[in-house]
Amino acid sequence: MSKPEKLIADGIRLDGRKPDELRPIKIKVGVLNRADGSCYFEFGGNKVIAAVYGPREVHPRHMQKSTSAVVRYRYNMASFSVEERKRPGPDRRSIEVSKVSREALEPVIFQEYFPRSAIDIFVEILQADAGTRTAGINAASIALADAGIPMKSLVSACAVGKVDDTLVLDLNKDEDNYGQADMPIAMTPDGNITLLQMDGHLSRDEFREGLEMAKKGCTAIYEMQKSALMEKYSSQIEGDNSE
Amino acid sequence: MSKPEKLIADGIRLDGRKPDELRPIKIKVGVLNRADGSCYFEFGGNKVIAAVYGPREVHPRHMQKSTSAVVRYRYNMASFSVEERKRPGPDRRSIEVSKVSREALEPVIFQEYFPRSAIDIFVEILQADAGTRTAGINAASIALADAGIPMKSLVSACAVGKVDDTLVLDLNKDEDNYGQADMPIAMTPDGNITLLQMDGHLSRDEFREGLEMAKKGCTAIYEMQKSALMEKYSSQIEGDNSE
Amino acid sequence: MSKPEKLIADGIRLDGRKPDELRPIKIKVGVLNRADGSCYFEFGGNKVIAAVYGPREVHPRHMQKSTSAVVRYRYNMASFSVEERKRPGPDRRSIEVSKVSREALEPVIFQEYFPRSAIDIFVEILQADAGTRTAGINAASIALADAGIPMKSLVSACAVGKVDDTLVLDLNKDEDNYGQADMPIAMTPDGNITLLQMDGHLSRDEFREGLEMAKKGCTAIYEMQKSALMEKYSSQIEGDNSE
Amino acid sequence: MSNEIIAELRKDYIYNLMIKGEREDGRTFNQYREITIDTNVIDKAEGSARVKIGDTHVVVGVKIQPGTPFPDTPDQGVIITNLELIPLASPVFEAGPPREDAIELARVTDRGVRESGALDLSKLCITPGEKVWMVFIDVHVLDDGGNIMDASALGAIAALMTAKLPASRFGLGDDSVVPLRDVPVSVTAVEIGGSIMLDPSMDEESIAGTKLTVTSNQAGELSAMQKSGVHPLTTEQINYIVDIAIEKAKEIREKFLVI
Amino acid sequence: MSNEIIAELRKDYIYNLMIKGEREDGRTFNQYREITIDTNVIDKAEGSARVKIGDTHVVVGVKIQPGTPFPDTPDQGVIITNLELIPLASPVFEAGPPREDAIELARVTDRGVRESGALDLSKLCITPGEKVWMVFIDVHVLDDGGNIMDASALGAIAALMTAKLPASRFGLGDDSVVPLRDVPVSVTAVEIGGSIMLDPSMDEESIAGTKLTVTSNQAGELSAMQKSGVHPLTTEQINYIVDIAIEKAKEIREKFLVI
Amino acid sequence: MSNEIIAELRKDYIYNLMIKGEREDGRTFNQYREITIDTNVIDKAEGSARVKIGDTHVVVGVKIQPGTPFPDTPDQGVIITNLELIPLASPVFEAGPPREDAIELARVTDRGVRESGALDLSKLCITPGEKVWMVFIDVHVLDDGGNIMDASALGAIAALMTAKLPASRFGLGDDSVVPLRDVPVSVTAVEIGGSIMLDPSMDEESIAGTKLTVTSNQAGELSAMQKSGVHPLTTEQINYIVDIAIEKAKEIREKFLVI
Repeated sequence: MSKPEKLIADGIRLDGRKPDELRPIKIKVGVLNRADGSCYFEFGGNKVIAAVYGPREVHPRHMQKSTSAVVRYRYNMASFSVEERKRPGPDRRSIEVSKVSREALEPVIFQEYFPRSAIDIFVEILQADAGTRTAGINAASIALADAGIPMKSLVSACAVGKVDDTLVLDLNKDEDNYGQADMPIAMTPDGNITLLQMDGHLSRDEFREGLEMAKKGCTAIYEMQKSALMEKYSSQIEGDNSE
Repeated sequence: MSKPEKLIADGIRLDGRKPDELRPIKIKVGVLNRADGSCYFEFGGNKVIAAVYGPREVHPRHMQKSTSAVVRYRYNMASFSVEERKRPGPDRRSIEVSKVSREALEPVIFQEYFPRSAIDIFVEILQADAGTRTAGINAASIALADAGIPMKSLVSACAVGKVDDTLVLDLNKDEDNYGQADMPIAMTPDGNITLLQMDGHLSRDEFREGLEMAKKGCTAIYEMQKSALMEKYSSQIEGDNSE
Repeated sequence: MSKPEKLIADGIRLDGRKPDELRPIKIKVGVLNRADGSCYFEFGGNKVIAAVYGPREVHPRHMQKSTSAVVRYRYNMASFSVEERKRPGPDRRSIEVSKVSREALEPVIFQEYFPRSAIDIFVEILQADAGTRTAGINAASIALADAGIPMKSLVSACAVGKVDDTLVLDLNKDEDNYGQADMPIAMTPDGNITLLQMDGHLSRDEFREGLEMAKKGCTAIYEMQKSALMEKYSSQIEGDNSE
Repeated sequence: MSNEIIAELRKDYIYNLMIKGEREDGRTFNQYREITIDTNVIDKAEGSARVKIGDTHVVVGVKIQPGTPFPDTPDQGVIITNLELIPLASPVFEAGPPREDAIELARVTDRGVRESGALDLSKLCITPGEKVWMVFIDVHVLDDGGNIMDASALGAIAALMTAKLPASRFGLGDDSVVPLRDVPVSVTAVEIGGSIMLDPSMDEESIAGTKLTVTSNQAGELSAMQKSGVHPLTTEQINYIVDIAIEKAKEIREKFLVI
Repeated sequence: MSNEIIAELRKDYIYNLMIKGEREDGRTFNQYREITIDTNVIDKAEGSARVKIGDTHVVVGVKIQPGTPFPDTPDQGVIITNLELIPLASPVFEAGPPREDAIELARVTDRGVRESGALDLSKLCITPGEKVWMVFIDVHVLDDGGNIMDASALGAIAALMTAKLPASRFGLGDDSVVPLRDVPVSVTAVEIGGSIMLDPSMDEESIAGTKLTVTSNQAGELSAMQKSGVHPLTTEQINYIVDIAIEKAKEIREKFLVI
Repeated sequence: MSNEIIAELRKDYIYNLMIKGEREDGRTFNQYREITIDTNVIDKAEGSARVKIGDTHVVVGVKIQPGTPFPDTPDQGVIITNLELIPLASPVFEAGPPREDAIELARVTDRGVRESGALDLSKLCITPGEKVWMVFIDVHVLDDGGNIMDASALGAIAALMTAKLPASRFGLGDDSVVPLRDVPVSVTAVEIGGSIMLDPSMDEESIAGTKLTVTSNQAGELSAMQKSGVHPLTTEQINYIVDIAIEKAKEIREKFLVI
């Protein structure tokens, strides 16, 4: 698609959303058998799977920490997840995304409970549509809970951007390509920011306003994450009772 | 060479062989000084050298097995072994060939005699002309014996293929390029199959018939392998006597 | 620049030097804070920095030597140091240069004083103009002294070449590109040769003569190296006294 | 340590069941676990399929782009098959370049498609010697429950069956279907203590002496075979596996791969 | 071992100073160390700058060559930013391919230049779809005294400000200046025990919970931001840092980056 | 451990012999082991040679293909020399990318050919700036018995002497011989305890303090030199080696490399 004339018309975005509206979200908890915890997360056109293994032994051993667990995060895009086939394997972008995503989650993990062990988080992007890093963090946060890793809270993430001089929540692919700014955020339910990146063009006031908009988006996502976990938990209880 | 009109005429193949005839084979045992065992093997236009080192220490140590030797096999084509120069180093094909070749030989090696040690097999293809993996296995089998590695038996290998709707033994390069099927086989003298790959197009009956043809080819090669080893052994005895 | 008609006219080289004249040299000792010893060395258009770390622990451990230090040398060209941008990272040339440069310095280091430890020498070529390896060795030699590594002596290095059938000292870039021979040399003050490479075309007599010319060049450089170290040392003393 | 003991006990358990002619999950020796195939699961891919065989779960995406033909086949399209055993899918997989088992799985998947002639490569030529369609088959293993081989091969052919040539996106005319002319199916058997079982579970795979994968086409003829593992097989065992593999492939094809 | 103890004591020392509102080197929390910028230090590069911030020392070289544009931006030049943490610069850096911290520094440096629109990429087009100027920004870190991030960003823009397009060398007309239209400046703050400090020294950086880099342009607006590190930040902390970063960037720009 | 002791005893043995002016295998200090050279041993290569010097055994294959010239030498062919120390050839060689000793051997072999002007690169130009002959010299070491260097250089020139330009295969006219105009020969000496010996055996090489390789041409002039190893050499030692290397190269050339 080439640049559309307008990305917002009469206050409505090309995909029909209002400026502060998230794309549809679909969450499935515990979708993998091998992993200790897992989550399938659809966020608009993004389809991501997160798996958590651990706490488990650290290889190679010199990577162990004596007083806490090491958290490792591998963000990986499937070759077929994007329009132009991506070469398999990590590139510079995925290495940076992995780093900031790990740092977005580390603050809520009780790492000190598991010295000398590893908590491994793997996020696979099966389909990409702007916002893969936030989708991945949302999924990973649930997968950590599903794996029974002790956490202070969940972490929720979404982006705010600017298109046609308007602040909008949760950019889609066209808004990302042709917009003026993109700012992914992750936060805890009590409002602590654990991920913050920005590029593009924002005034000081737009930034402040955008931060508040992102926080509202994260709060909404947090409720969905909680529900998805509750649902799995209650269906298990039911399942247990019905036996 | 572009595709010839016929690969078989009056029951005779382009290189003058009958359908069930092997290409000429030349074997020299113990051709290298540094290696514990070695063998030079010519199989039609293929020229390969196999060397065996071991049993010896395993590096890195975490690759050790506590109750048996690890067998390693490295199949490597010289850059100048083929028409179009090959980039040095392993590619996906050579990694697969190394794996199935190792598995073709492991069943006959008394690995349990040498816990925590390695038996290393190196096969260099100096000239390639269809059938390098079988030539390599034949050479490696002799090099293992030459190195004094305790073995249940030798392993012998050759391919069967289909060209012009006819089953033929031991494809040459043109038959491989323009034929309808290729099936490399390795076996022990008592008829156990230790390598089996196939690609192309074979009916169930052709497959059965081809398997029998391959077995006859392997039996013939086995006799040549034995002779080559005998010859070296007897010349050594003679050498010892003449001193 | 394309090949000039003459590289020497009336006994004077294109940059105004006489055949046996070195390019201007500028030395600054102790230019880095983090390194244990360092030196900035300008040699004509070459700008190089050498840093020395050690003696320090060896990682990985299996590289340790039980009776002496290991000396490591990493020659690295900045991407922007040459006309055509160089891809970052080691290439075959820089690996060879690192090896012969290390061997040029090892003879003067009392390695046996520091068993199981490493002495790391890093040489970065910020700007290249023919003679980077000799500039690097000159800088590294001073950085070793600055780091307090016990040494039998300094090592000094320069090249001799042949242009327009004349032996000349210390080739510049054009003389290197269009000359007939290049011979880098490193030596100790007492005349022992620790590096010797040659390529091009030299008769036996030219070689002998060239070797003597190089030795004179090295002697001159040695005096400058000593002065630079003296200067830093005496300014420290002064500094100490003035406190 | 205790992990190893559990593994050992598990092996004994499976082995003892096998001797009685039984399997862990109640299947007969020639029975597959439940198979489900969903196609068109990835919009960004030109073709895609999610395949589950029991616990095993793979997603295959097919990407198709114009590219340069190989010099020796100037008028034929190119197939490139990749498979990664990513650490998400199993505690024993590691990040990094593909290792020999992943490479073998990719290459056997590739040969199944290629050697069966399923794809008419000559119809993937755009301009001879200059531009042809490159067909990338990427197998993404999400959960390893055993027999990734058959899941990968099934996913590859199912994804190809639903794939289209994205000609319009590259200004090369109208989109069209991928020129398929056969539907190869791979069937994998393992040998455990002399017995032959189809579709090994992860535990069965781990104690099997050897695997034999047999790919056959619509005509019931062989397109590709691969023995993998260190136990030898007898001629009788091989012929037996070939026979049931061809039958089983027919069943699977008719049930799941109707064009 | 004793090294670790010294490090621990050092951290305590800095932490205790911080509680009293002081810093190791006597600076106030919002004060930078001495900055020096020298340009045109590498003749072989099309633009270059040596930047020192206190002990930290980087050399940035800009190389410009004709190359092929990306297919999706056929009429725009290309920026490629590299940064290596070479072992010459610190006892903790290692040889080898860049690791995540080096990659992050390179990418944030790159975004500062790119997102501010400092380089007019459309003016770097030579022949649309065929040939554009490739601008390589290579950051060579020589001494790590902390806050490599800001030194790298300063070096990149200073080198670009003095760079020329080497058209004559490639037979493409006369050399010209690089089409710059803004001067972004990055300002990095760290959070230590709830306090915010600008321009962290190496020791401060090592004990900081988190860093926030804010790049702003001549208009005092934001071009790029990057939080790095595991401590969360509150909205108040972020807004505070943004405010002082924009002010500080203005000061630095006016003092050091006058075109 | 016991291996190390044996190695130590072996070194003492060689050292003690050397003091008496003797060598392990009875040679004089300036004597080579038996040399055999067979050419045209690999049909698939455009030129090839098998060289044995005593126990040392290398095969050199020359492949020649059309390719693109380097931008700065648009009218000259390209030489690319590779040498691998594959683990087949010695218990101490390891698989993997070439290490510094293999790279040095390859580069010195390359310089011997290149700097002697043995190959007339201008005659390897097909279309200036577009297409030239690429000459790949691949040295395959099969058995390391010491002095791989000289075997490699001998193999390279012998293979080139029998190589042809495969023009017909690429539709570029008739095949022709490779334009050779000199026959460089490398001679390697080692210094052991002050003494100089030619053509070191593996054991001699392992205890040598330093090696000096001298490549000279038909005119008896120097084309390339390389000192390798950590012992310094005196001017006298170097001049002595140069003199005997030139003589010995002449002998070897006349005996083995007659065109």
